[in-house]
Amino acid sequence: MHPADVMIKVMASQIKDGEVFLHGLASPMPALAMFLAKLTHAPNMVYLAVAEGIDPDPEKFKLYPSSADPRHAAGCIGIGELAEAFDLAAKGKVDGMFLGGAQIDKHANINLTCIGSYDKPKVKLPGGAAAAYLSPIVKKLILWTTNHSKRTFVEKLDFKTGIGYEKGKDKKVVVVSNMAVFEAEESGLRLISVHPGFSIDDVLSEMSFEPIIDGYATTQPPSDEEMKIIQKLDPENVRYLEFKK
Amino acid sequence: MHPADVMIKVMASQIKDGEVFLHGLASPMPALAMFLAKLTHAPNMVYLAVAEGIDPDPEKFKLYPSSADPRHAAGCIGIGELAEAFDLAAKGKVDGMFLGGAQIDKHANINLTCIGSYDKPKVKLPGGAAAAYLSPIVKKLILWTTNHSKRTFVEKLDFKTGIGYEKGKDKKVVVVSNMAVFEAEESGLRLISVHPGFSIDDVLSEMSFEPIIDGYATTQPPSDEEMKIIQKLDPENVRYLEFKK
Amino acid sequence: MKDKLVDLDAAVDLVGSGDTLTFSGVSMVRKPMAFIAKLIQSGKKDFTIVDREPGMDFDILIAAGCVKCARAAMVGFELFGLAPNVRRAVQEGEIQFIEETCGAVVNGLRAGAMGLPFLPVKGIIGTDLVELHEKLGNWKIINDPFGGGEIVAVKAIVPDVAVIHVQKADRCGNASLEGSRFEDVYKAKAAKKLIITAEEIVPTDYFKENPEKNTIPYCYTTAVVHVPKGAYPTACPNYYPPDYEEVLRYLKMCREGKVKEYIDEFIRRW
Amino acid sequence: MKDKLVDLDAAVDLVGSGDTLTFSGVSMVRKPMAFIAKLIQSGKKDFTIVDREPGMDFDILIAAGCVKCARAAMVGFELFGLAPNVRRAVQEGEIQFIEETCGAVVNGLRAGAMGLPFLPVKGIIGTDLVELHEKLGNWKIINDPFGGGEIVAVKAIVPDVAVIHVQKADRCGNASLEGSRFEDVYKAKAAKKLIITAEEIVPTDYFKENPEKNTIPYCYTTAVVHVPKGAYPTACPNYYPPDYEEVLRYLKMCREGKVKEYIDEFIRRW
Repeated sequence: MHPADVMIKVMASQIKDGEVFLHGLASPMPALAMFLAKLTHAPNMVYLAVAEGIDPDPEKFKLYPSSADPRHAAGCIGIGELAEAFDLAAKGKVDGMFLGGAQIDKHANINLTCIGSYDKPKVKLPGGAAAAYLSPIVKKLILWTTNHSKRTFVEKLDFKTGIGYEKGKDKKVVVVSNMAVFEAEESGLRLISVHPGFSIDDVLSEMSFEPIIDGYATTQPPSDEEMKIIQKLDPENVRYLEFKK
Repeated sequence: MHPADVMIKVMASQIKDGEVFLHGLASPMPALAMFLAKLTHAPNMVYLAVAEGIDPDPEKFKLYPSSADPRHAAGCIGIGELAEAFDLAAKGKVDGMFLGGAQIDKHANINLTCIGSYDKPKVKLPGGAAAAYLSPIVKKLILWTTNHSKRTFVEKLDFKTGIGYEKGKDKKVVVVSNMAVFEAEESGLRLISVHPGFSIDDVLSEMSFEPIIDGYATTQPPSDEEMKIIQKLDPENVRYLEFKK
Repeated sequence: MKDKLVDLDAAVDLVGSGDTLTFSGVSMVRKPMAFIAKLIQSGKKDFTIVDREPGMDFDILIAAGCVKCARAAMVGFELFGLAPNVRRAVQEGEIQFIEETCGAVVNGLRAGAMGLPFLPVKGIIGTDLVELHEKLGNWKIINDPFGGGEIVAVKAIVPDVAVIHVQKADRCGNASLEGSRFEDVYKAKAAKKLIITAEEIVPTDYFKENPEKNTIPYCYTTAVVHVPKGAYPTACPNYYPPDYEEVLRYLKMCREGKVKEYIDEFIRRW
Repeated sequence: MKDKLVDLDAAVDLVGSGDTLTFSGVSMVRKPMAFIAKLIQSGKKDFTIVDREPGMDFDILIAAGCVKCARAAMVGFELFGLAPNVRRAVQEGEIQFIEETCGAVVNGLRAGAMGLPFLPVKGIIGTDLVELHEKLGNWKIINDPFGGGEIVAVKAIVPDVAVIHVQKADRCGNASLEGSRFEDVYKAKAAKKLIITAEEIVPTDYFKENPEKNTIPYCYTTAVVHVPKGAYPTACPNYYPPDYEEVLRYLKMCREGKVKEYIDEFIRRW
């Protein structure tokens, strides 16, 4: 099974029925996860996205390379400006947001800005998008990376673009990599599960810091039924593109 | 000739072609003045109003007692939320606004709030509407009163709801009463013209302060052509209702 | 999306005595009169009511003794004169009245809708309204942090309940405002609870076919009520104009001391 | 209403070297590519360009050497990878890059649209972006005047020119955005000059019959240009999707050092 599909299932399982979720650009897996949730356990989830269709019709959906592709809004019930999603977030009414992370530290803080210094970057990354704005104000932050490696899971970020764990806040931070699932807590990143096909050694040898390990599960992959849903939404396997880099 | 029609003509003459004008509630004369200007010398005036139709079609217009009557937006080219007009004003892009004044002082400051004290008013007036917000930020303020009297033109306002003359600002303040026209300047209210049918004594004996007098004209009443326009826009003479109180 | 269609009584149950309420519309346009009738009938009271430029909605609620505090930039009946019950209640000290100015109440509602603690607002400084609102804690003169000088900050207005009368809604609470919107979208998004009353209940497909017409999506909505003529005697654009004769009859009865009679009739209308 | 219909060259004349510009759309959707082609051709330069999440518009303008400073929350080609010319120019210190965050750039544009000197914006505090923007004078941490604690104030963004590609406009500058609007209405209202490029020129009656569809009324508009496929290869909703193959061809040519060739072709396209 492709790790994308395992990751999508993990992301979907973070969404509870009735919750408001948002995804931004460059987010094929979050988009599929939101639909998977809506078509299974969370039919009343509110679907907000960068293409600005509120609750697009999954029957009409097909995944394209740009998350803002207007066809992603097909069959929606309204236009929801991204500004409106941000306002909802400011009111504490966006339950969850998905963000990538080029670098992730043990507190689940993220860097999406630059490798090296800001002023003279070795690599200028695409940028944090809504990370700095949304990461402190949503209730569930789901970070993902398709590159589980020491370069991603770093001791120290080159730039702090988004905020992970925050003590005393009603905020859950989950990290989904192509190998494992973590959840941030005060003392660090707790390993929750390892994806089928990977060993604990695979996971640990590719991190620059030690996660908290205190028993962990095997990540639940999508069922056959769920795989059918994912494949129907993404018949051309756009979701795997992210892994080719 | 009814003073309403003279006042409408005076108000219309304040509007230059291409300017952006706004009227609020309880504003039959300003509405007619804006149309009169648009149909004569100011075809490119931008018409904004509390009924939220941008540039309603004068051919489809008929005046009703509430300025917000949805029929007042007939044939408009867009919906302009009043909030949008306020934003335009904040950017300095609303050229003119019409406001009433229960009390007007010699600086053309106005009271629309209360007679007596705010906490224990003798008369609680309808309120200032947009006066406090707009009066300091528009370029032309056109105040009107249908009750030219000592109770209106007062030495001292019971409450300062709106601001008239402001030194050093690009701001013209014109006061149009049922008897005369004034313009505010640093040292007071200058008499510009007296309406046909009224004498200078009529005007002065009904004011609690002395306006500046230094030559004045007779107010130009609407021409026959202009009267036809006014009557076509207001066949039921709603504009005279304001004078019955 | 869940079914949120209820009757007026169930919608009124969402309101508590002492709540801060705001209503759709201005003056004689799109005021949720049916809801207000049932609210009066419920016996709930001590409301704070806030709006830009209300009319009969405020006047009749105050006449019925339901209001503790009213906050608006203007209340009246335009050419038909002052709001008789507002005037009397304020002059007799029966209610507190907070005079707003349009720009400030609009930006206060927009701050509420945007989830911001406050918004700046231009103008106003130099009027007597500033002292009043600073004392009440609604406004504060601050310095523009970018050097533009003094400006009024208006605190976000977050009503407990907004009641918005619309032309069309579906059972789930997607709602379409046609024509003038006033501040109704901001009110809807600022309030903690949102009650939609609608001339027509349309199938959700109406919004799927016209997503741009969904001016208030369901995720804001607490309850939807189907109330044809629910704004009467105020107007509902594309449905009916204001009934000026009826408004004049109300004012006449108020002047004749018969407001209680009018209210009895008004309550029975829906 | 006056006729404001001009050709692309006349619209480009409204822009001056050194201006701050903003463009409609995000990523591969509704970017005013035809205008950008003519802008490159004009030889004007030293632009500051500001947007939420641009893509090829920023990348090709930077490739053409027209840009002094770029300000955005994200620039890239999503699954197709980093923006090659942005990346190179920033890494080589050729341009200044100011990283935004979506909520702040949106509220900065809204402040501009509302005529306010600044807007507050939640979140952000605790990230490394704060120091960067405080130094540049774009943001300042202030205290909520109503006791809510620290909050970021973002200075109004007032571009010299906004270029907004829409589906439909009339000759006078009334414009209709269909489907996703992004921040385009705010950009249009914030800018000192507004250039509309449109897939279709419709008669003004189109707006009289559908006033709700007039998302940008003429009073904001400086000039209108009729440019079918004016957003190509990015999408224009209801007209055409993104041409992913063409975007990939651009990226391939950039990687192969043939960006100048692509630009020559791009300029000749309109």
